Amino acid sequence: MRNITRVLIATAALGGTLAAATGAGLAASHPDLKWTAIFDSTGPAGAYGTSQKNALELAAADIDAGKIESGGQKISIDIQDSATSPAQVINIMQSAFGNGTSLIVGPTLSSEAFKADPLAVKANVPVMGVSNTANGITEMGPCVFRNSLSEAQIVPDVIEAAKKSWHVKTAAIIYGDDDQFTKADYTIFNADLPKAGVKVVDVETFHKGDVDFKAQLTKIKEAKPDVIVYGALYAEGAKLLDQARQVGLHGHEIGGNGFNSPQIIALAGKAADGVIVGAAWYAGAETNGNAAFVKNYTAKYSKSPDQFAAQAYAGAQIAAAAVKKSHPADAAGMCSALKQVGSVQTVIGPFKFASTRDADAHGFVVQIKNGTFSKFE
Amino acid sequence: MFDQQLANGIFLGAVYALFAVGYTLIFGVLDILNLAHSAIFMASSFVALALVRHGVPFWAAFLAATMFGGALSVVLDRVAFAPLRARGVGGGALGPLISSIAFGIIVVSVMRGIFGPDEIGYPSGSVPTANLHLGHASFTAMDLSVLLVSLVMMILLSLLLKATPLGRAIRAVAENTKAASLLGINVEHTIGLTFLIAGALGAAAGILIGAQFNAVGILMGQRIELKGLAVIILGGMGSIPGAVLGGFLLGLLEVFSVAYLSSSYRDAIAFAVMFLILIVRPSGLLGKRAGRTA
Amino acid sequence: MEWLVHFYALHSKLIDQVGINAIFALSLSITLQAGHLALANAAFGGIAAYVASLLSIARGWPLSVTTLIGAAAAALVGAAVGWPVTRLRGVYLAIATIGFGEIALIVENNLSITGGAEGLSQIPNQTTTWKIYLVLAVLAFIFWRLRRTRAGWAIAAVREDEHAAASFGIDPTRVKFWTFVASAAIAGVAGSLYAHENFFIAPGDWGFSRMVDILVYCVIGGAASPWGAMLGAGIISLLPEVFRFLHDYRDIVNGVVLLAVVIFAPQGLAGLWARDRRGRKATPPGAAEAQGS
Amino acid sequence: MSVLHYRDVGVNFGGVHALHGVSFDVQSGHVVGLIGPNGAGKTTLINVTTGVVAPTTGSVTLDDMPLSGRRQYQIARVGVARTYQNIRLFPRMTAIDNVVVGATRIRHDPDLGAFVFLPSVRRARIELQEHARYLLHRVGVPRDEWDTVASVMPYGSQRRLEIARALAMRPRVLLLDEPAAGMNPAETANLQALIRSIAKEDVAVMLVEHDMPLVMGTCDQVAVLNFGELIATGTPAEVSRDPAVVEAYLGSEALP
Repeated sequence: MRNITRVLIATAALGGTLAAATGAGLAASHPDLKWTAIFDSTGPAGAYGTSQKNALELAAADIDAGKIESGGQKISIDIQDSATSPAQVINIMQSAFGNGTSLIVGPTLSSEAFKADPLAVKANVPVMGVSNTANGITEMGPCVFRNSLSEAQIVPDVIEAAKKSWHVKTAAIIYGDDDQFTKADYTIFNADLPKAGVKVVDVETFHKGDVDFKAQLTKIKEAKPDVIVYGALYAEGAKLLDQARQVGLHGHEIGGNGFNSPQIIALAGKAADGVIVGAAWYAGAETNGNAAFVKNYTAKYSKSPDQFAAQAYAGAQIAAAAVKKSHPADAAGMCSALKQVGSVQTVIGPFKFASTRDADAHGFVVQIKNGTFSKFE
Repeated sequence: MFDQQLANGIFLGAVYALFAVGYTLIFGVLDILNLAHSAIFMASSFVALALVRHGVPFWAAFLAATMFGGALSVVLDRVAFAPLRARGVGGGALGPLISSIAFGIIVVSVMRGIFGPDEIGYPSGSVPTANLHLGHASFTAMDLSVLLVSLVMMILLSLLLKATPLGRAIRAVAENTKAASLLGINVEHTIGLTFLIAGALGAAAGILIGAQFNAVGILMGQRIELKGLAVIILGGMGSIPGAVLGGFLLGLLEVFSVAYLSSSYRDAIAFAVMFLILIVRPSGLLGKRAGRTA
Repeated sequence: MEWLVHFYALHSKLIDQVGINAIFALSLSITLQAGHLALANAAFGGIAAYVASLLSIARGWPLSVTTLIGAAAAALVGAAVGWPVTRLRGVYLAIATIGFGEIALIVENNLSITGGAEGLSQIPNQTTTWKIYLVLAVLAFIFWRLRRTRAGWAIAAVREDEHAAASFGIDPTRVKFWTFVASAAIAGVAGSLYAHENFFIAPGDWGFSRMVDILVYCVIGGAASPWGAMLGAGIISLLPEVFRFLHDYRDIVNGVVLLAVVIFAPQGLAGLWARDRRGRKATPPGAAEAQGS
Repeated sequence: MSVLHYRDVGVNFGGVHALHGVSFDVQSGHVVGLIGPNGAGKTTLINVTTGVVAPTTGSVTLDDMPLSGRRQYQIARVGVARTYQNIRLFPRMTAIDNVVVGATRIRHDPDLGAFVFLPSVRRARIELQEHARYLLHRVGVPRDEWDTVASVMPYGSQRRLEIARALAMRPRVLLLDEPAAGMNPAETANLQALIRSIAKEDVAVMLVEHDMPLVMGTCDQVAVLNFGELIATGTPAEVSRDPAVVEAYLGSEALP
């Protein structure tokens, strides 16, 4: 008898806590349009999610103030932290469907998008990915959009630039084999370099969070490549650049998408000079409204924006433009509005969606020179 | 090429040894796997960086932050371990492991609140990073200082444990807390001091490694923690010289596995060695206590 | 009734997560009941998830078949790893299993068949809420009746005192080995259900931080009781949602709650019912917690 | 009828001779006392018999089946039960559960039956509980302590519970390691009656004890160990007059 009562008590407690959870989700306000943004502002991807959250808060304020036109239609953006946990992304998304959300912005990581976006597809709510670069994101459903350029769209231009200016024949690649961003860098560079007639002479790997790369860099030094390609995010990237100098490597260097962050200059300092990076945006880009965006962001958050912030802000600009043009009233309306938004001037440059709802835009090839990113000639 | 890799291996080994010394001390004395050690390692690194940013010279900031680490470690003991000890939940049990994880989560969360989620570096010029050369191998002044500090730490700590009354008290508590208290040793006081020392060691490691790689971030501790586990197993749980020996061996093993095998299995080899040592010789190279029978 | 339908529509995924986490917690509970701390459940979940997902993508077999094969694969690896590992004691066993988990992670990252860090997508979404809670009910029933069997008594005796148990004809190594293999199989079932719930898996889903979550479910609920494990999984899975209004400061709450439970309710929440030990019949052996040797 | 044979049993731990050339028998139905000063090797002999320690020389056999070299649980399964000098009960289990665990190996109810609510399983369980209560009553554990957790039971009851747990195995050989430690004379008298009654059930009992009156009053035979060597065997009367024993125990001047 004792155990049966124990089972009842256990399930009752579960039920009780579930009820409490819904209390938090049901408070809904009734603006014209309600968007939900899902970013990882805590946990391992906290650095990127925080930039996105900051940028979207700025965009929400700019929409209310009319700096980003939305045709007078009020838009409230509920920004939630998913703590680098796919389970939380899913839970936020599902509660959002319940309170009239007409657009999901995010999530930060492609691995989270692959798990959560199918729910939005089933609920017919459009998703705007602002940092998902993996292949296959937009194929998940007719209303899954993204404004983040995938590596495949940027890398060929970078390789072209490197061949034209540096006449490189051989290359070595070092990348993090346990992170989706950096693994994607490797897969694409390893495919495109030979196509451009550049022979890959050595490939080395490391793991997220490693602090010492001298062993790999010494091995690369032995292979004497004309250029070194780093598939790394800013934290490991800065240490790689620093230790490359220590080990006596002074050749040409190319950084993957993860290098496009002011943090890498702050951390690596002089060691970062000369590196060229394929980027969807950089602080110095003379794109429409970019200077104001950089100034406002730096003023509000006391650090300069990175690519994650720029793409999140641009995502809001594109969605607001769609609202201004078609005045959608619900999720379905929002989806068709995004499909017909046409070309939009954003901080990451003139933007329009390709037929596959990926970004049909060009990236920039930039070089780190005395402490800032500038166009690579 | 060989002597550059050898240098890489030795300096990496010093990093592992420095982290492992504090880690193994707590395990050796209290038979507790202290998963909050990495949080103290990280928090002290941030404190040192904050001091340097306010103009405090590096080595002064180093001493102050090491004291902070020691103090935080005593707080850890009071909050997470002492209540369990009071209720007789001894070492080797689940409680202390979880309470150390909980304390670690709290420290990481507070640090993120104060310093933000990004990795931040030392202002240029505040840390000695001159490039030095010895034969074909090149390394930085910080590499050298990490090596020297870890060796000095080992010698000092071994001396302290062997030759001072506090050291004898710590070793008595390590052998048997009940017996130690019968011999008139104030066990709680000794444990408190042990945490102070282990915390200071962890702090020193955090500050130096943060400066050496010019990267202080809230996740820096978690990543070296699992590697530290491999080191203290290799060297022998609870043995200070073992932790240093284990650190250098693992550093060399990793570097040469990259140099002569493939870098993608660098970490796998470290954990495979740990796995084998546990199966074949749980007491590690210098550890006294084998997988103690009940 | 309408409220329930609305509630389910809003929170079906959360309910599924609680169920899957409870199965993971049960997989850890069985080894804790035998008194040893094995920390490889997340890794075994990953192995089974990959085996089951690759099968259902390539062959399209039903969930029940792929899950069983996945769990069998995890159990097989569990046996291979378990043979040397269950001879170790206390923290050494825990660290050996952590080491195994890291190695499994690295292999998954480097195999091409698993898609490495970029993960495995398009996994057929076959897991449904009733399937999860059916598995959970079956496991709960097995755990509940297990205590009546000789195996149940043997497991409890080995947790209490290995040597004393041996002097009554119970082979402690065999008990620890088979509970380790059983826990690998149960974790495998949970892993396969997770994969078919989330369309996509990546090595990162099965790392050490996932293992710590599972450990926390058991400790919060009650280290060695199946009811505790399920309750702990429920509460910890809901915590981030309940405290969502705290936004970025939620993990301070997680840390504080965890610390409070470990210190003030060492037997975990489920243990609170068996709080008064003197004179009152303690709950059956399975419920005595594993802390303190 | 079964006999426990010790043939030239020797154990050395790295040069230290804990036991050397020990040979004697323990017949079922008889109580053999094993006495000797502290450190004489009494507990080591029990550990050798139960497989905790492997003998360096000689052998221990039960009837014709060798015990030395087999694992602890295998020896237990052939019917060798023991109690511990420092109590090793299952601390968080109740008294009854401790005894039920003792009987784990000898029960024959089908394990899988429990999953299908077979009535036979239920009957077996009730029968087992009854048997446990009978044993607790027999060893004299007070009724109100039957449901308490072993770790909080009074010392005397814990000692008796250990014996009840060992009896639950229906052993052929029972090794008692200082069961009377800390007992008052009245309790010791009860213990003596209990040991006699156990032996009568065709069990070979070996009693390791310091309480001379208990040993002399209970044992059919007595074996005396000193520094790991057997210095005398025989009836209690013979042994108590043996000069070697008196000297070993009381020092030479005490010789009458």
